[in-house]
Amino acid sequence: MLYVAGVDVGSTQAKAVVLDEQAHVAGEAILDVEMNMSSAAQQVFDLVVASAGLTPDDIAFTVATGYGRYRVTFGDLQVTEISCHARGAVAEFPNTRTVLDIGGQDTKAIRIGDSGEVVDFAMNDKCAAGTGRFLGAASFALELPLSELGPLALKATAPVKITTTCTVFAESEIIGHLAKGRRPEDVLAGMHHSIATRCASLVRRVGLTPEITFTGGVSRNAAMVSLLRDVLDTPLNVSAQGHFMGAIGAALYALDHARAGTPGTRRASVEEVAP
Amino acid sequence: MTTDILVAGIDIGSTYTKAVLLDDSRAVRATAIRRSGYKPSAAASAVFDDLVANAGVEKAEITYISTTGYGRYMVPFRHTQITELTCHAVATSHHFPTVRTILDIGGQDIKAIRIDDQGRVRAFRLNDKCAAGTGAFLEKTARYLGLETGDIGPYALRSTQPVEISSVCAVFAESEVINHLASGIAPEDIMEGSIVALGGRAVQLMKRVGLEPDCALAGGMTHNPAMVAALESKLGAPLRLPPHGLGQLNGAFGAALLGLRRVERLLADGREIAPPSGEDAVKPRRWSTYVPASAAASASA
Amino acid sequence: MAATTHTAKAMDARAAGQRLVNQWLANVHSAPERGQPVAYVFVMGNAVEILRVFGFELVFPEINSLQTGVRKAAPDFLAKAEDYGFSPDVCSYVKADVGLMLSDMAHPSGTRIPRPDLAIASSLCNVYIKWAEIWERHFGAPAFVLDIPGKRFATWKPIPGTAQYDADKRWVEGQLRDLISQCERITGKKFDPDRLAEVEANVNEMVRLWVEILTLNQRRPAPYNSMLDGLTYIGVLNAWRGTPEGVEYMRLLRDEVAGKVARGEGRVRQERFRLIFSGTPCYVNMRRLVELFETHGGVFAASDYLTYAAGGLDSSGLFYDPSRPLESLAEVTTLASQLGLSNHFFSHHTLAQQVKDYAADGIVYHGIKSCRTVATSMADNREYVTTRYGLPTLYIESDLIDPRYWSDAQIKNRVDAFFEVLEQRALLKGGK
Amino acid sequence: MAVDIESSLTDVLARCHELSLRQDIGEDEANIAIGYFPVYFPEEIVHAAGLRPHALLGGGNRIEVRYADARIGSFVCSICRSTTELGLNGSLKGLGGFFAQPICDAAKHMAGIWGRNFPQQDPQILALPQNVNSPASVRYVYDEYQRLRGILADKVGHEISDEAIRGSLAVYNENRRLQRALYAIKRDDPARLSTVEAYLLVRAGTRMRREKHNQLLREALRLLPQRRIRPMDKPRVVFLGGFCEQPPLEMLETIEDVCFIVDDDLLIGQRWITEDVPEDGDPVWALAESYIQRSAASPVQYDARKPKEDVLMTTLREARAEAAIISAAKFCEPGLDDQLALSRRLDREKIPYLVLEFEEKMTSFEQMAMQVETFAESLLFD
Ligand SMILES: Nc1ncnc2c1ncn2[C@@H]1O[C@H](COP(=O)(O)OP(=O)(O)O)[C@@H](O)[C@H]1O
Ligand SMILES: Nc1ncnc2c1ncn2[C@@H]1O[C@H](COP(=O)(O)OP(=O)(O)O)[C@@H](O)[C@H]1O
Ligand code: SF4
Ligand code: SF4
Ligand code: SF4
Repeated sequence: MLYVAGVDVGSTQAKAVVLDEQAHVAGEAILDVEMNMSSAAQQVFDLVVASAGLTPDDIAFTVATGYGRYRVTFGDLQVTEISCHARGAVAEFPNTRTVLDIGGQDTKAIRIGDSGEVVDFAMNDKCAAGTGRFLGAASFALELPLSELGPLALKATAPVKITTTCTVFAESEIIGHLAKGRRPEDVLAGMHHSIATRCASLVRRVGLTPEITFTGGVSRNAAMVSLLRDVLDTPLNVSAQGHFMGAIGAALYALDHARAGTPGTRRASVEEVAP
Repeated sequence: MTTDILVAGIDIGSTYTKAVLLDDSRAVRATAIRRSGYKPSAAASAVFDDLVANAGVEKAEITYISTTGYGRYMVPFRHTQITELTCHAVATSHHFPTVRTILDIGGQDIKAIRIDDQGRVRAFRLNDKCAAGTGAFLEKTARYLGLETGDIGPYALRSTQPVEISSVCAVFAESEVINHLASGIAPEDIMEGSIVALGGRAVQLMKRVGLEPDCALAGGMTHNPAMVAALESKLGAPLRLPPHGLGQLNGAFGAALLGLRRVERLLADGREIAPPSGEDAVKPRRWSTYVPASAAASASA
Repeated sequence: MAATTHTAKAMDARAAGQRLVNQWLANVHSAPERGQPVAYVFVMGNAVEILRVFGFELVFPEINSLQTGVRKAAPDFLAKAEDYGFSPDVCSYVKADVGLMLSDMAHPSGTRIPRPDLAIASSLCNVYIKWAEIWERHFGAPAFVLDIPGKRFATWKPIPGTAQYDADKRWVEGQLRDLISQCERITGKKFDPDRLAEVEANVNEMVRLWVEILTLNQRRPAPYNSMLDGLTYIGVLNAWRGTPEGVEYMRLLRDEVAGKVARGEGRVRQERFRLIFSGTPCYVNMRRLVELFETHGGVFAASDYLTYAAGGLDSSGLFYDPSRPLESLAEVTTLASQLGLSNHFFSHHTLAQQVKDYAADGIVYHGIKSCRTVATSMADNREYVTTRYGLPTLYIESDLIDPRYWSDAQIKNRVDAFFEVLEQRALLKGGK
Repeated sequence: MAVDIESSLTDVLARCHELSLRQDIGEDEANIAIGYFPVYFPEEIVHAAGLRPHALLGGGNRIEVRYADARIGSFVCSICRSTTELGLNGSLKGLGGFFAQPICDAAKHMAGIWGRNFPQQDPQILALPQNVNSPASVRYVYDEYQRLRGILADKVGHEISDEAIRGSLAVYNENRRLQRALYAIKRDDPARLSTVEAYLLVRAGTRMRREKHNQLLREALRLLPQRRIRPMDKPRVVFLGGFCEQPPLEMLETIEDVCFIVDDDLLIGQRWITEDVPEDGDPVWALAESYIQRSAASPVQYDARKPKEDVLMTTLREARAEAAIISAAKFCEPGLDDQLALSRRLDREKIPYLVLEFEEKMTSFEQMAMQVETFAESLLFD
């Protein structure tokens, strides 16, 4: 049996999947990136291989993606998150024409052509406003785990208007609103709204062509999904595997190579890419 | 010298609320400080209570109260309010008549102020949009390194080889800090690197108001010796710090000084000191918030 | 770049270009000693032909500024200007030049730039005019604002003989006459139309060769990279415009490029993708940027920048008629603006044409935060080109010379992804 | 009686205010609206054609930008962004013409954006010259105005007669006289007419037929002298920076809480021509000549006869102002360049000034209040 792996080393979390020859998911793993991207990559790889009940030698081809893709010392090939998220999204929702990926530190909008190819993309990676990190600030200020933010925000009745765009100041704004007696769910809804409008403008930058598929860690957040639906005024595909979409896309590329038997061409050394 | 005049200055900052009590010889009779929290008016009353208690006087003995800081309008028992820029200018010039440029690094903003020989504000600039240029930047790094605010300075002073922090976003700087830690760089070098980065931005702001010597630092950052050193080296000149630990109290001190001036003027003119007039004078109509009759009608319909 | 090959001949053109640039800088440096009047001019719409007639030495402040970037000295100059009070949002060329003024005009090239006796600012970039106002204040030198009406709308066609054409030409000619009297006052010389005809004949020859050189890059593989080699070419082209030396250089260059084409030598060893570059270069990191593309086998076959920075004459092959020199100068200046330079604001058609002419696979837009002339509506333009023509495009952002806006990891990420897009398309088309 | 005066004035101002909030072009009149981007536009020719000039003044701070961010660089001023938004969100879809002028590089791009997105609106650049010092300039402006006249004639399907244009000149001459009267009140008796009020009165002219606006101004000028006012002790300042992108009302209010603005350049294009345009002779020539010879100054018009610093000094003197507020819209290169030049001159003349940067879309004014209060304090605590 042929197995391949996709490893997505993000700014906040490292994700990995193993696919079998039929492109079925044979294992998946996720890990917080703490200190060291290379070791996080190695660990998540070990984990995913174990979860598939395999050993590293069973993996025929590994594609690395994500912000830290050049720090993956063991991969065969690197592909950008843009191509990987697109690939993963199209594999699950073949009619996808626009992908929105909200990650921990950046947001991407990708336009897909009729053959599933990437046509255009836009990203926000200069300022942490409007990224998953904005929610991280909320999670810190409210002392709630990330997974509870969305469900709580959905209960809002009178969302507050968040005025700061800076992620750092957002934290104090949240606390300020709470101190003034606003309910956490209303504050959270405001935070979500602020991200949703920023991301919507990024999506419009590549043209809002349906169907739209929402990927990345923040796609696990139900409030974000529903707000984006409202703001974009269109339905949204969300996969249960949304968080792994980059890793799945990477693994699909790995599968292409493994099937074709083409050798890997790992580019660029670790030093070449500044953090 | 009689001391039957007592003037309080209260500075309601975004992070700390500070108060100073002066008598008519301009001597500091008491000070007080507290975290501002999220109810500035409550913080102001609490600090005022502390102040009178510290001075061992009754509230009724206070002649005049002036407020400053971002919460200056939120104190109902004030006689007047003055902006912190004016207060810093007056206070600094009182201590050091030769100072022409003042820097105040606060938790959520930075201010650079150029003043003249009379202590009047001539030009100023602030930065408050992006956390990368404020005290919050240091606090974030410190939090990541497990340091308390008060420890930042002494800790960073141990640095021998400050590392360069190149990110322009405070959030991304955090990843940079993590990377540096991972590659084995000493935490004090990282802390010092952040201080140098922030110091550079601060000096830039000072230049943008037309930096003239002498320079002074005010606000909470005066407690941070590493920041003082970094600024001095960037400026290539010494920084004046308000004496007697009045650095963080500089704004409150200035507010009290200006209050005292006002009292002296009123008394010299033989006028009464009116009771505190906390509520704002009636403002003219605000067209910006005017709701057209038609809109009001349709909203209620 | 390892992928580049240089023949002995190539070194010739390069060495000749280098020699000319050095000589020009030396001339600039010594102009005051020699009592030669100095004019500051911009690359777009500069009436250099008239200045040559009066024997002005030319200073191109844009080149001074970009050179601070190339020589990695920009941060100091920019900081000086910002400390002086210029907003970070102001054009970085202006700021670098202000930095130079505050450094007593000591340029990092070793040249001391003399003060201007005259400055000409055309209306093609409004910042030129604001910039010239700064010189007026600093040097007390008179600024001559040359208003050259551009396109009034995207499909605007100047048609000789129409009342509209005459109106615009009359306006430009009137101003050129003012300029001539001003030059006469400054230099004490009388205007010599024959000399103007001579200069124009030289410009004609240079433009003819330049158009040839541009066209040679339509060949596959492209013999040179517009955004690296091309930038050197236009430097010489500007500094020596209208001179015999300039003609000679262009001929040498044309021969060299033609030779490469004949031998099938390309700029990159294995040319996989041909690209159009739109926008201004990032002079601090141009080498790095080109390398990011060339490692993927991508070459910039053409760029609208080469037209803008060469004064627009290559657009539709505009030539002077030296038999009626002044009138013809007015005509061609107007046409260069309407057919070439004002395309900044309506560039979608021109870009689409370049894509066709150069058989390009995509367009790379380089947005400059502080250059609103080039970048204001780039995103809208891109949207139009992508939806209308289905072309892959890439948008990257940095600055002309300010290294603070260059983020290597972010740009590399985008370039990598862009080539993945190009590869995918190539696969789908079943080619390459 | 005094109450009646005040409530009549409030009625007038409320009408103006309501007009200032309208984002669309309005359908109250059958005529085609011809949109133009700041600063100045020869409205008389449009008026004479029987068309409706519609000054594009941005979207204010209540508009939600949804589409424009994807089309315009993040480093471009708000008025370009919000105008594009108004185009893309359909608010301006009824425009029958669109003109931008070469005031700055961003504005020239507006013609490109409009051309790509709304070609049916026949977007154009009216190429007003940056060189107004050449003897050939009046003729050139004249030619360009004739071009405009031709375009408009095509739209209405008949020639625009000299007579019609002369009639419009008369209407606009009166309008400018009334505006000057308004500004005289502001200067001589600032407590009687606030800058926000004057601004709303002037701005209303961009949203109604000029004849009606003349009526409105006459009414305001009749009421104002009878208004009961409370004298206040505030420093007199001149405000600059409102020539193109419009500062939010809140900003002007924040300033006026502590200062009197006794002169300003808000909507300067509305009174660009400073004296009556001659109503005899060739009316288009008269208009062109007035543009060159009898006009105001702004950062987006080069004029060797009017260095901006000198203009400011004259304004300060004539308005008897003790200080200046030199503002600029964020990302407005011409404004920012002049801001520096002006502040250097003020430094030299030892005239106090305050530098402010604003954005049309601003909604929070706390920091600005602090700056303005500090400034006023520095003037008062002398
Ligand atoms: N269980 C969860 N529920 C909701 N949101 C989550 C959850 N886990 C992670 N996230 C969000 O996803 C973000 C990380 O997304 P990811 O795509 O992994 O980013 P990156 O690739 O940059 O590491 C976090 O910042 C967080 O906001
Ligand atoms: N004891 C201390 N040691 C070191 N730094 C301090 C200390 N106290 C305050 N600071 C620093 O000074 C900053 C601003 O304090 P302060 O001037 O009181 O702020 P504000 O006026 O904005 O409330 C804080 O964010 C903190 O970084
Ligand atoms: S505004 Fe905040 S999130 Fe954005 S760059 Fe600055 S520090 Fe980072
Ligand atoms: S704005 Fe652009 S075109 Fe104009 S001078 Fe600056 S860099 Fe050159
Ligand atoms: S605000 Fe300034 S930059 Fe923007 S359009 Fe007006 S003049 Fe141009």
